[in-house]
Amino acid sequence: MKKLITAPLLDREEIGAGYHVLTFDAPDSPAAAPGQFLMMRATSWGDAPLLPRPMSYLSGGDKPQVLIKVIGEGTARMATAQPGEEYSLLGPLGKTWPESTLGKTPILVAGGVGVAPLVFLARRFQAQGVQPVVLYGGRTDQDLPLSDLLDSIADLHVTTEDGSRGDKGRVTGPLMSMLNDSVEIFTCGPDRMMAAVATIAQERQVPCQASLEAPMACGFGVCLGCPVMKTSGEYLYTCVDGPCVNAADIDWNADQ
Amino acid sequence: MKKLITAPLLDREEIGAGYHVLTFDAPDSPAAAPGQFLMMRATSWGDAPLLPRPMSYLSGGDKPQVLIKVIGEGTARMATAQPGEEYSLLGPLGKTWPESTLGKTPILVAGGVGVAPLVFLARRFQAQGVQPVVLYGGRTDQDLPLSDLLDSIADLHVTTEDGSRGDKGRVTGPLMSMLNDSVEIFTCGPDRMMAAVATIAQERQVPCQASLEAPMACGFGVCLGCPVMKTSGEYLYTCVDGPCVNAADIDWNADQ
Amino acid sequence: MKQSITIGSAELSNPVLTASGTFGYGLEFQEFFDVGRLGAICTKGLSLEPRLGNRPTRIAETPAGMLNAIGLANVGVEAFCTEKLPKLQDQGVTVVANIFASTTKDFVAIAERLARESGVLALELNVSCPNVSEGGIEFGKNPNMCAELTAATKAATDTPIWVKMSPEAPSIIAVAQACEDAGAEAITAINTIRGMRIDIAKRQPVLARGMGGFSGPSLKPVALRIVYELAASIGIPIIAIGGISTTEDALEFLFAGASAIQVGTASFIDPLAAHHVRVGIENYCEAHQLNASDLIGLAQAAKK
Amino acid sequence: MKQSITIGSAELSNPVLTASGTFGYGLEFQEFFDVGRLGAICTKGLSLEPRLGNRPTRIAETPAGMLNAIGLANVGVEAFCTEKLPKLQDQGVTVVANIFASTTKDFVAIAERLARESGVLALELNVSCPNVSEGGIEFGKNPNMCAELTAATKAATDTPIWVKMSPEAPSIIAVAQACEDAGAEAITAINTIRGMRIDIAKRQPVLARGMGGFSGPSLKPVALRIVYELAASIGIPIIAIGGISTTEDALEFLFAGASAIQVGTASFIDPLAAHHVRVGIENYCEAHQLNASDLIGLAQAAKK
Ligand SMILES: Cc1cc2nc3c(=O)[nH]c(=O)nc-3n(C[C@H](O)[C@H](O)[C@H](O)COP(=O)(O)OP(=O)(O)OC[C@H]3O[C@@H](n4cnc5c(N)ncnc54)[C@H](O)[C@@H]3O)c2cc1C
Ligand SMILES: Cc1cc2nc3c(=O)[nH]c(=O)nc-3n(C[C@H](O)[C@H](O)[C@H](O)COP(=O)(O)OP(=O)(O)OC[C@H]3O[C@@H](n4cnc5c(N)ncnc54)[C@H](O)[C@@H]3O)c2cc1C
Ligand SMILES: Cc1cc2nc3c(=O)[nH]c(=O)nc-3n(C[C@H](O)[C@H](O)[C@H](O)COP(=O)(O)O)c2cc1C
Ligand SMILES: Cc1cc2nc3c(=O)[nH]c(=O)nc-3n(C[C@H](O)[C@H](O)[C@H](O)COP(=O)(O)O)c2cc1C
Ligand code: FES
Ligand code: FES
Repeated sequence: MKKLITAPLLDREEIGAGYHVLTFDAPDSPAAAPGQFLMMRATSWGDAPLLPRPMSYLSGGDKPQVLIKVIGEGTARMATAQPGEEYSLLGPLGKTWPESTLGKTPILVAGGVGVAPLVFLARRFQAQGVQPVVLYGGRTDQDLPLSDLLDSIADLHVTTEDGSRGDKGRVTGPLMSMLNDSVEIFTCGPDRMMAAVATIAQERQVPCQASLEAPMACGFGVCLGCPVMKTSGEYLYTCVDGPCVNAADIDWNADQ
Repeated sequence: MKKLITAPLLDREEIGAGYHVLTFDAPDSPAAAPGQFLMMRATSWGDAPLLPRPMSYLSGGDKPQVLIKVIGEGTARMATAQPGEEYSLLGPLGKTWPESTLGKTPILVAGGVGVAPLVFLARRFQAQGVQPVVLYGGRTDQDLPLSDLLDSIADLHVTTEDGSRGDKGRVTGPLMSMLNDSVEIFTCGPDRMMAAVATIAQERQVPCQASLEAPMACGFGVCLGCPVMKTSGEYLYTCVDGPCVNAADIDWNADQ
Repeated sequence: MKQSITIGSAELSNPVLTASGTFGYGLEFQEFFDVGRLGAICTKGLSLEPRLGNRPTRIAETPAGMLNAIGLANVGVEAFCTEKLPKLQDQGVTVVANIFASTTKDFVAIAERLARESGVLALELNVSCPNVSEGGIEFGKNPNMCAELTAATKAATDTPIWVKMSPEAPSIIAVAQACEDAGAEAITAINTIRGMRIDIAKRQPVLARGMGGFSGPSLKPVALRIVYELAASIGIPIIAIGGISTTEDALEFLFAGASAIQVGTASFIDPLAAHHVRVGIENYCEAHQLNASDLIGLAQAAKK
Repeated sequence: MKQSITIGSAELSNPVLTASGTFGYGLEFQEFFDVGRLGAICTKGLSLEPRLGNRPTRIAETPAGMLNAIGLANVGVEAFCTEKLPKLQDQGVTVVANIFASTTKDFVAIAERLARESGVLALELNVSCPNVSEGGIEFGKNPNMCAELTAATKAATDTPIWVKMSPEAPSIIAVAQACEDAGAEAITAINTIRGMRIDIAKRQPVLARGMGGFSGPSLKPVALRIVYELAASIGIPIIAIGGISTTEDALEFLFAGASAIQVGTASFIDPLAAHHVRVGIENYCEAHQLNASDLIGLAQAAKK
């Protein structure tokens, strides 16, 4: 059940250009599952930036972690936060990844910072004795945070657009060659990547779960700020109906 | 000449309940004189709190110091600032205390945080080989920051309203007994204290300089936010015409 | 000290409410605190039929504020009555129904539907939403139209009518006075002001609709001024909204002349904000030995 | 890339100006940077006679903003012409004179006095100051009055007339169009919105006048929306003001359709703000191979 806590930052580790792992000291943190997220902001922000920022759990427990990428003011502040700084953490929020279909091999398709909820998922698979395949794409080898960690817990395949690491190109290339009746996909990354993955999955009739992103104000279904269009012509609200959804339910071509 | 610099906080020392001395590492800091002030805010404040806060120099040089008392959001943030935190410092601003009249004994009358520009002044006197008298009043012995320091450089007399240190009562009591033709007064503290001191000085025809406070937005004469009524019926602007003024020029009864 | 407040024919246990559109249907906050202890909650704006709302992007942040162009997405009055209201009553939550339509006829129909339920303390007419194309705010800008609407809904129900002001009315005072004359029991003020942000990289507005309603702490000084002006101009109680996050914010509005306040955007930043404000006012009253009703308008006396 | 911008019959070296009342008479900033490199500075509002201004407290802070009730304290047009203007000319500063009066006759008299000097690029009519009791803003709320005033001052001088809009006009668009028809060469928008703060401890308004004009970053979304609306409704250039602190802020307003911008409250937080914005726009233009004039209205095309 979601809970609002304040917790000091325990540690911040820069793990590449613009990427940081933040660890909080939160013994009263409620249990979180892979794919769930929290809304976080530092007490010191005062009135600006105003809204808390949604971040996926990289790991749960009493020392919850997030992986952040510097985008704007909020993430820039997180990227310079000092241990001891007090944060308010509201979580866990949203829906976790569904359990894997028995016997299927999970293929985790990650792009950039979308890797966080997939690392957490890979760990769940690992704990269940399942070895997932991870397909991880970035523009360059600078855009692959946590790939070393993934390498140690999954069967990792890397692609970069400039060929600086792994296969040159996008994740969709290797993905296609891996698809068959006994696999299922879990993906998180830039919208365009997920749309491409979802399309391929649908064509090949492979189950596909995606973790969505949308601007959020509240994170728990009350502001109605985070709709995503479904194929049914209705909206789902990313924070409560997602972020993990069945990719087939989403209208990936809607003008969002 | 005034200058806008950014400088890291070098040290913050809590010197009693709600009082802190902040020291900046500012080798490119322009020379400042006692009574002058700076407008300061931390870069990390972002858009809120918005305006820089006026603070008197406690000392100048390349490691300028201020004494702050926690009042509201800005000073609360200063009171938790960590070494290394970046501040923008605009100074020196305003008029210094005028030089003392030759041969007169300076009596410095301080209240609360108004002590800062008087400590700086006492040091100037000390450097000139003059031993000033300091009359320092507070509500309790908790409201007398820097009194130990003053004790070492001046002839210090303390009053507290609750008698917890020094004479019980207000500074005006001992002040009256000290006035004669060969003294002059420099005062900084709460408006009501300065008004009382100015009135006594005027009655006894003793020269009296006061350092004023007013809400400020700019600190250098462009917002016109900091007027104080003069006996002439015109306004002076605290930031450029003060803060140090001849107490006799001020209409202390004006509804400000 | 006594926390209860009288708003027309309604008695509230205390002066702290939550603002429409920022508190869902109230149930979502039960996990955080006992919502039943608030003076009341105002529901998300209810329309006659369910509404999907605007397409995204619907929200954007601004300095100490935010923009929203939700477009009054809601479950519709019928689903509210059958699915939400019974649960709210079970949990002892006092409910104000915020309602919206583009015609008087539809406003009346919603009022009539709600009149069939018990447990609705008041109807708050939203004649001030900037985020839909059809009508609504046109009522809120025009004293005559607003008065007629007030009278029509009043005739359709025994539930007290509150009218929520748009800060963009040419004369809010004229609109509020007209509503008072037409039988409104309270004025709520203010709804959002239209604002905008442009995405530099995309060179287009951030919100799909271009503009959105501006709310949050940055709105507070304008809302406070409007409430202060209204308090000197009308005889019915004012329920103040606009950037209230803390007990101090709430006190400013009560001192300005509001009889009660609503916590809005602040609930996104801290879901417990309204709870903290309620407790804070109670503590202030104890410390100063004042009833909550004694706080109303304390700063009006000082007017020059 | 070319930074110059045409505003009616005036050519500015670049689109960055400073806002009236936030930049003194311009000379105060020479210690920080070469003010002559700005597009222009707008003077503190000048009246026919010197004015003392309101009694304190005149300013207060709000979330990401501030309130001011200066009351147009100024040296008067005569002292400006003899004491300030020559120095500004010496230092190569381009000057827009912001002028204020409560009657058309006095507006005309100020315009005539300034017409005797050279080196005033334009007159900016402040018909939108919320901080004085006598007139002023009445012009700014009423299209007909504002048009007549525009025509009258225009007849009195060859200097171009710009008119500064009040966001509190019932219809800003109507006022701006009326000014355009009456011969204004540009519209500046916006002046402050009235706001308020109450001192909890004293239980009275913080400002002696009760209310003051609300400015700073928090005003930006409202100002941007107004500029965007105006740009689609009038044919003369718009000079945008309201919460502009950074290059990005300035670009938002240019993309919305402004031809130039003014940096206001930001100069209190960083006296070099206008300088940084000027350089920032220049850099943006270089990076994107665009002239400053190409930036105007880029986000209008994307309108739905
Ligand atoms: C459910 C969920 C989980 C997320 N998990 C993570 C995570 O684990 N790690 C992580 O680094 N980020 C994650 N994000 C994205 C993160 O929330 C945004 O990057 C962050 O809010 C940006 O805040 P800011 O203040 O730095 O930028 P802002 O100043 O708010 O925005 C800067 C710029 O980025 C754009 N922007 C804002 N939000 C987003 C967004 N969601 N995606 C792309 N652009 C955006 C804005 O339009 C603006 O132009 C997640 C988002 C969601 C909804
Ligand atoms: C020339 C000058 C020199 C100063 N020197 C010092 C100094 O050396 N050390 C120091 O601690 N302070 C000094 N001050 C006062 C200091 O500027 C204020 O205490 C500070 O700005 C308060 O900021 P804040 O954000 O903490 O409080 P805010 O949130 O701005 O204000 C909190 C409350 O305090 C009130 N307040 C605001 N400013 C003042 C003020 N100037 N005096 C009394 N109440 C005020 C407000 O009305 C509000 O109710 C000086 C002021 C001036 C003008
Ligand atoms: C996301 C969001 C949705 C809103 N929806 C409604 C609504 O449905 N009906 C209504 O009357 N007001 C609505 N409002 C306006 C608020 O009730 C309130 O008047 C406004 O936000 C100002 O208060 P605040 O600054 O405390 O948020 C909404 C505001 C926000 C931020
Ligand atoms: C302290 C102060 C004084 C002002 N004085 C004037 C004035 O004399 N004439 C005028 O037209 N506008 C005046 N303004 C309004 C500004 O020029 C500007 O329109 C407004 O502050 C909004 O811009 P900003 O948010 O960038 O400050 C003043 C604003 C401030 C803050
Ligand atoms: S973020 Fe508020 S409803 Fe989803
Ligand atoms: S603080 Fe701006 S003029 Fe004095």
